[in-house]
Amino acid sequence: MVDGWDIVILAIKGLVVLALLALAPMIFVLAERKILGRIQARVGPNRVGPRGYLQTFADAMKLGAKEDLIPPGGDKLIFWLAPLFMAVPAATSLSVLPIGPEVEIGRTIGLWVTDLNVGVLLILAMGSLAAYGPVMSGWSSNSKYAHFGALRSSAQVISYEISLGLAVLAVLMYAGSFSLVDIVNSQKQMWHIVPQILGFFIFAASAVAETNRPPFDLPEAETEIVAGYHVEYSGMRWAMFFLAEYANMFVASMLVTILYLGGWNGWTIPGLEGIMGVMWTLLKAFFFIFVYFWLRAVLPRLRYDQLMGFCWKILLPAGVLNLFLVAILRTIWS
Amino acid sequence: MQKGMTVLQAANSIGIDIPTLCNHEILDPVGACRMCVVEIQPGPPRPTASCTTPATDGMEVKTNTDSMQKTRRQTIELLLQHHPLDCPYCDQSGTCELQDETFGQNIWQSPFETVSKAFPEENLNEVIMINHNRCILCYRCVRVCDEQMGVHALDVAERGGRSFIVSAQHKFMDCERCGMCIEVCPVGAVLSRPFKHVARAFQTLTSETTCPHCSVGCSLQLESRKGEVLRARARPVKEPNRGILCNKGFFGWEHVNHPNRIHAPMIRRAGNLVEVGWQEALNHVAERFLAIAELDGADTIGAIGSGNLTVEDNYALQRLMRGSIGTNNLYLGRNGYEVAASTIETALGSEALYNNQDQLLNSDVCLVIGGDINGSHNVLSAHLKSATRKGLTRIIAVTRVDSAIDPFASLSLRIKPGSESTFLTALTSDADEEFENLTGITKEQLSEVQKALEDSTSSSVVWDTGIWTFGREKNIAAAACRMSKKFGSLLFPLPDKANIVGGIKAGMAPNRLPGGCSVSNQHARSLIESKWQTAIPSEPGKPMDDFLASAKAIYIAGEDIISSSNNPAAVRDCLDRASFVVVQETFMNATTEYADVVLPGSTSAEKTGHFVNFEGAELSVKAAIAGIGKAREDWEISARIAAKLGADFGYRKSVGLWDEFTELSQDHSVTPTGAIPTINGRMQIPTVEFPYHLVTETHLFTGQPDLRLGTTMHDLYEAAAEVNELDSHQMGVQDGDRAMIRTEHGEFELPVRVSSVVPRGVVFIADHLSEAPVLTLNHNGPDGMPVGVKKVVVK
Amino acid sequence: MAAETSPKRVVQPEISEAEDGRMILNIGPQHPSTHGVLRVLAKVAGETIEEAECDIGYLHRGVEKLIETKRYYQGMTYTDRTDYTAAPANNLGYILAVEKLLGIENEIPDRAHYLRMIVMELARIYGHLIWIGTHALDMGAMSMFLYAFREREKISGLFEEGCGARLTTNFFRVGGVGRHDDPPGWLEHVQEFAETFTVEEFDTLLTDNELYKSRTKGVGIISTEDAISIGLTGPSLRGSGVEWDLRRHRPYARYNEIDYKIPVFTEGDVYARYMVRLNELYQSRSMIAQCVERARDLRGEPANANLADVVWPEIERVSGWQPDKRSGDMEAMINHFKLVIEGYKPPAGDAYFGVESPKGELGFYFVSDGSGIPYRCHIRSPSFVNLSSLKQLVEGGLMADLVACIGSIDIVLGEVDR
Amino acid sequence: MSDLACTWLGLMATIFGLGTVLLRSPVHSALSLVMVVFHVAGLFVLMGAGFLAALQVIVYAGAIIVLFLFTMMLLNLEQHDNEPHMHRYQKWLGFPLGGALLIEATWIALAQANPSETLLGKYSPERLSELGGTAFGIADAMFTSYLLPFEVAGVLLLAASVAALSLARKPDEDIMKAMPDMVSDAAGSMTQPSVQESKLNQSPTERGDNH
Amino acid sequence: MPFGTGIIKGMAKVLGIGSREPVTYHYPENPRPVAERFRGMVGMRRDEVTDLLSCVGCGLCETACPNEVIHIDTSQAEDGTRWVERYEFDLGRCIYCYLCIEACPVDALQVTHAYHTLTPDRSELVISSEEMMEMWESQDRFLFERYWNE
Repeated sequence: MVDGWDIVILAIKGLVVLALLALAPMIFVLAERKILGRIQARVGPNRVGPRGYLQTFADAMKLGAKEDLIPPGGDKLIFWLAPLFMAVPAATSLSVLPIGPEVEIGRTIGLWVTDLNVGVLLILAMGSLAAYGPVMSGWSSNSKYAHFGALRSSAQVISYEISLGLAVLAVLMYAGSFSLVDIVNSQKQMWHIVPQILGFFIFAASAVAETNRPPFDLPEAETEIVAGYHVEYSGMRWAMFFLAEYANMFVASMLVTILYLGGWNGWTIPGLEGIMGVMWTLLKAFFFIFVYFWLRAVLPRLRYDQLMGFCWKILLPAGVLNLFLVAILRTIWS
Repeated sequence: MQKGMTVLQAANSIGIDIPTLCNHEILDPVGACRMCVVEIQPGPPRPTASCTTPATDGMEVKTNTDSMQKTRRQTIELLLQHHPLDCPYCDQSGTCELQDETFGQNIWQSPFETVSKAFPEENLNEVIMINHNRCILCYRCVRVCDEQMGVHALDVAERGGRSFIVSAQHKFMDCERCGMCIEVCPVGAVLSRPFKHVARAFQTLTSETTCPHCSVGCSLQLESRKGEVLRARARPVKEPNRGILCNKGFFGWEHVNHPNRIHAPMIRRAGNLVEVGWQEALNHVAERFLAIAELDGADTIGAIGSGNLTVEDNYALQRLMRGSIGTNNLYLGRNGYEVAASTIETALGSEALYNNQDQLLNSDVCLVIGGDINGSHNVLSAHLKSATRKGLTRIIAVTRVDSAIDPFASLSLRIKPGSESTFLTALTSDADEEFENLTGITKEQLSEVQKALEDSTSSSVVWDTGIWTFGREKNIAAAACRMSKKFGSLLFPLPDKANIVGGIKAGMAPNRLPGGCSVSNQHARSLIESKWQTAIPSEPGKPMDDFLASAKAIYIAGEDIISSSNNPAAVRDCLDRASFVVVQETFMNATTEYADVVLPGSTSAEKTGHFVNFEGAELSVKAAIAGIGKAREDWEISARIAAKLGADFGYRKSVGLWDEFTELSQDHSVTPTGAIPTINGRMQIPTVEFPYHLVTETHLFTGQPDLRLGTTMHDLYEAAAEVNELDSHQMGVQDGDRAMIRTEHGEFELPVRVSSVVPRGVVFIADHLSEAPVLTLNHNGPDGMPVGVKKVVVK
Repeated sequence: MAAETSPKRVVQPEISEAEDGRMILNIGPQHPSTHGVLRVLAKVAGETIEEAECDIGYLHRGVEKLIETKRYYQGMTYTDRTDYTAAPANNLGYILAVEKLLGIENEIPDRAHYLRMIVMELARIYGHLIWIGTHALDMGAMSMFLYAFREREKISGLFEEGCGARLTTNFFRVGGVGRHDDPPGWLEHVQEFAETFTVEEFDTLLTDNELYKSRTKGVGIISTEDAISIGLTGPSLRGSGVEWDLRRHRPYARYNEIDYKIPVFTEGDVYARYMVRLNELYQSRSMIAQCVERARDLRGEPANANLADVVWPEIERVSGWQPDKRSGDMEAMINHFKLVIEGYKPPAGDAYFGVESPKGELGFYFVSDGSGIPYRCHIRSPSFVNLSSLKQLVEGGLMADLVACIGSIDIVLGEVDR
Repeated sequence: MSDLACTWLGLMATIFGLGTVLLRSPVHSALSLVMVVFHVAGLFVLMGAGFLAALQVIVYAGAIIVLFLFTMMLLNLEQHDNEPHMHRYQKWLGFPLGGALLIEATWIALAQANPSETLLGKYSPERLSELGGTAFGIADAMFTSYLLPFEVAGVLLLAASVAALSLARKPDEDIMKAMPDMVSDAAGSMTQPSVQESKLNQSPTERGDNH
Repeated sequence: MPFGTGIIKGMAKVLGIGSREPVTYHYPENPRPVAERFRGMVGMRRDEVTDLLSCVGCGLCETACPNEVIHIDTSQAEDGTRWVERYEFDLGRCIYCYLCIEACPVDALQVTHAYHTLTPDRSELVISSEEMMEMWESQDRFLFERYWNE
């Protein structure tokens, strides 16, 4: 039954998630700027702190100090709510992500906040809720560019949600559970990427699109619609969008790791499974995040019709095909 | 091609450019520099100076052959051999003709070893200096001083390559300071001291305008930079001055940027003038005018314009008064010319009034009567001298003090002040017994003048109307009219201000409409009324003194009516009594002390418009700089007030007013009645108490009071009572003593200066000096008054 | 007094939202991808642009009128600021036009010509690099921008070494190159740049990139006929299949003495224009190498014409000036003075000269009234003409194509508005 | 604890439900509806039906209401403020029908001895854990006992969407003009092949370009 | 080539570039060295003999300047020589074309390599001849240091 320690541990886990929510974007932003800089033959931020490592903290402070502008003519309530609709689902998703195996520290503790038996669904649900933030912010800003961004974003999120779901469905067929921990555990022998390489690519592409990152960053395409749905936001409110984007990136990377790359499964030193597991998970996730940056550095943006066409004409049929193939494989192998 | 042209002139007339250095269009050719060499066939096979060779038929002239080019290049190279490398700080660089020629000849490098001369710079007088190192010995300065100005203050010393320019008098060159030597110098040798190192000639903006200092109306160029008028130049060569200027035109511009200028509108509050914005001031003026017009009637309102303002300014002011307020009380200040002019007009018709300067210079005999026109209208005097020198005319100078035109006059007489009309009358009728006593001229001399006039085919009479302002202007005009009738003489009354003629033409008189028609002329009035869309009163305004006595509101523009009045105390009283006085001025003066509102007007350097000179010629004035501070053009101020009163003139530039003025000016040939007024009043005879005659004239170095505030002009002439040396012994004073100058009406203190130009029995005090308030000496004009001089003993 | 209120003239855009309820999207004047302060009014149906209209003039500084108030040598400083992405190209156009006006084209020494050509081709690379960078950035490929600027910095460095300025060069002088004769080692540095300049990088990153191709191929097509009738010049015209290059067809300087090819592509789409410019980078690189070789052969020869009434004298001869002793040259001093305060005075008449700037035909037209200040100056700016094709390019396309098209015609608003 | 949560969730769901009906701004109404969906999902979770809760959020909140919002935002519904909100007979029908529904529910609740059992039906928690979770329970029910209605519903929905598309494609429909293509894009741009789109297909195949 | 090879080539290339050293200069601690001809702010030579301004106020720079940057007021000194009362150089308007330096007939205006115009106050950009001489002597970091350390 529930005892005091459980609550303490839960609280610690919650705090860890909160810290993660706040820190991960900062680290990622810094990493992105540094990596992009390096790729682009420059050094990136180098002023604040040693070699610029505290740049994002400075930025965060700056954002906190900035004036919070509310555009005239917009819907104030919704304008106010929209960043929350962006940030809360992202944070919620984080809470069900397991970052390591169960470890024994006096008692058995799973390195996750909670292992829901519908964990994958929760993440998908939260992902689909991500459409609200852009729609609400875009509409309430009373700005044409924001409106464009909102329309693009929600269309994109809803569309790619389907291909994402199809890809995940295949994994679920393999794992036979909605629980993320179970899914990881089901990859002890073989990572899901091996039988589902097609699914992996569909999922990866959809994940990039879901998080509105280049080359699918249409909703905030800077050179076309300036900054998209959050063009009118400033200060902390804008920071929440920013935070949510990077949190979503983290969730997506973790999800790729968990669903396809075997989560914490990997070579480990006996006795240190916990640490090695966490290390493996984060390493894999970070690699995927690096791929995010890498893509951003190289690729031109897709055009809007190409984006939608890619989803509906390539990813969706491919997803169905993948599902079909996986179903056959699963049937054969089991 | 005209006969008598030189080769150079002939070439220039058909557009062929021959470079010159010593030649100048206002000077006779001398052939000193050899830049203008040409090859002439048939002729000697050598380069010939084209400036001195007369052009003849069948001449074949080659101007630009290789050998000529080479000669010219060598000439310049030789000139530059000694020339100092002064371009970076020589005031002439940029307008330097030597630079132009060098550049034009494409000379790239000096073939000679250069040797510098090292004469020190030399100050010739207060305003002129000379740098011998830069001199190229073209003698332009010497020639202009001699030929054009008739002063001959410069000369050449030594000979050949060692010659240099010196003052003809002593080390100190006491000349007329006309600055023409500076003007004509092709290089930076003769320099203006006030302008020295002040600005670079190539950075200044030039504007062609007309000189405001006297009624000759010299055309000149003003150079300005960063809103500051820096100097004037006598270019281009144009009528009426033909390329020359006097010291007033050349140096008399420091008043424009004087720190004492009125910079902003002011309203009197609790006894003090307080600076306000334009709108406030204009609203205040308009409201007060309206209120007074309603309460006391428009007849109690009037305006006093000035001969210092342009035609447009005066026109705008009279339109404001006639059109918007409905009064004909318009005056042009103390206006002797108007009296003289109407006398002549009534007697001889209006054609007799405006004669061309050319007619004057080409008339056989030119009688200069009374005042020293060399002082008051120096350029005209220079032209006369020059004409005499060429044998075009003979001058008979009948003046009260010695004048610089005396050496050029065939007959030069000294006349007792105030007796000029007696003298002129005596020319046309027989002289009475008192003649010699009154005038100080013998009957032989009189008949000599008479004979000269009778023998001449054409004759002119020139007199300065500024000096007989109070009452006697009518007498002398009448006498001159008689002369005209008898000898056919042309009359040249010279107004004492630049634009008196224009002011009258603009309608700034109680009985004249714009153009000069009488106010009672129905046709002219209706024409104006239809243009202005308002009714104007048909009754002429009151005489000025009557008006002042009954005035409730006075608008005074550009005229210090207290200082220029013959009875300052009375005017002060009037201004005190008037409930509202607007003064539109450039400087604070005696009148502004009584002003309820002071509006910053502008000097002629800041406005665009027209002057009309003594010939009746319309001369354009162009702004060189924008208004100082908040100062606006005077016409604009009147127009704004009119707009506040509900009648917008609708002009943004003065040219609109000018067009309206020319449109409304009607021909008004006055049929001469032939009635010449009789002369009344005689000159006052000196008594024992007041044994001398007082002569007050415009001196060469004085000008209109508010135009001579600049330091240069001011330093040149210090206020003093000039007396003959013999008289000074009699008075018991010495040069520099302070003396009390007294008449029966008043007195003031002034230093005495012993002068050689003042004849016996005369005390000369220059007009327009604030230190010498001569107008306080007599209600009827101080000129010719018996005066006493008594040494002041300093306790 | 009351300020004169002049009636305000407001130019209203021709298209409005009221007509049919379509949304008008204001793209610019402050927009990341309008290359300055261009404003495009786009009537959009969803993402499709139905109608587009350009609104220019936000960067109008009256350069032509300014030039008409300055002496000829001063006017050139303003040309640096029209097409600021390739300032020396403007300098050259200006200088050549003035030289034609003065009638001294034939007096310019060979070495001056080769130095000018080196700088001109560097400027072409300079201009194309910023084009490639910003165009790719508009497409979302952000690294290209920085790679382009990395290379551009090297050219900036070369400009700095040659004339002292990195961007607004004011490089040449009428009659030659003035004081900007090549400093020691400069030609070697240029050579080094020509050898190490990596066009291949851009080739790899964009030419074969499928996403880039899908964004640019078949987008913003302008046919040969349309291109000619609009008056397109430069790469935009050559992308539509017309071989027209002033360097070849109206040769100036010494362009007819070196080898180069004129890249021409026939598709007329954004990709073709990109390919033209990319290939021109290769060509300019080889031209620079050739010019450097020639300029080296001519070392020791003068780089300025020997014209006392046009070319400023060497400063040493003038500035030997000392207040007391005379060591300078009076003639040089006088020439210097007259040239500074009045400038050279071309004979009355007019002259037009067009050069092939990175963006197309850049022409300067001068009317002289015989004074030291041009009576009239007109700049035939390629950007302005190229911009007039924008309407045709973008109507019917998508929002994203608009960005690609604006980029592809290579406009600089400084030059459009002048 | 769970009673408290249940009360809270129910209360909030009711409040937001009222908000959905009563708020004047349709966007606010739609957002209230989202909140209702959330709270109902919460109630599901309390009942142990996590799968259902997730589906509820994914399907209703994540897709359907987003589309509602979408349409509302695009159509600019503010202008219809002055029009009567209700149908003429709506008010008169609404009260009796609502009353009837209330009575029905009360009747079911009161008529059964063990109402909770009735509401849970045959899938009690024990049964569900036997099956392996609510997902399995639903699957079990859907693909066994309710297969036919499920399939019929699927066919009906398909027909409805086809009908909607064909209606939406009508070119002369006013609403289509005012509404940018975005909506149909959102619904799937495959219905609207454009000139530009065909290029996407070309570029991958056209690899060996002619440059 | 199959679809995606271009993208992959590009991504590989980018990694290659990223492995090289960055080309960034750490301004301002380690600024890029400037060329000898670099056109920085215009300095003024101090006369070696008189230790004063070497400008004679000839106004050629003022005339040659296309942008009205330079303002010179001159007057007469007591001994009658030219005296430069005021020499003002408005860096805020300067376009660094260096026509003034080319125009100076006495070599008074000099090339400096100073290019920092860092100031919170525009009026500080109007520098006097004294400051110009200071700049020429110190050669760099003229307006910059004043504010950088704050």
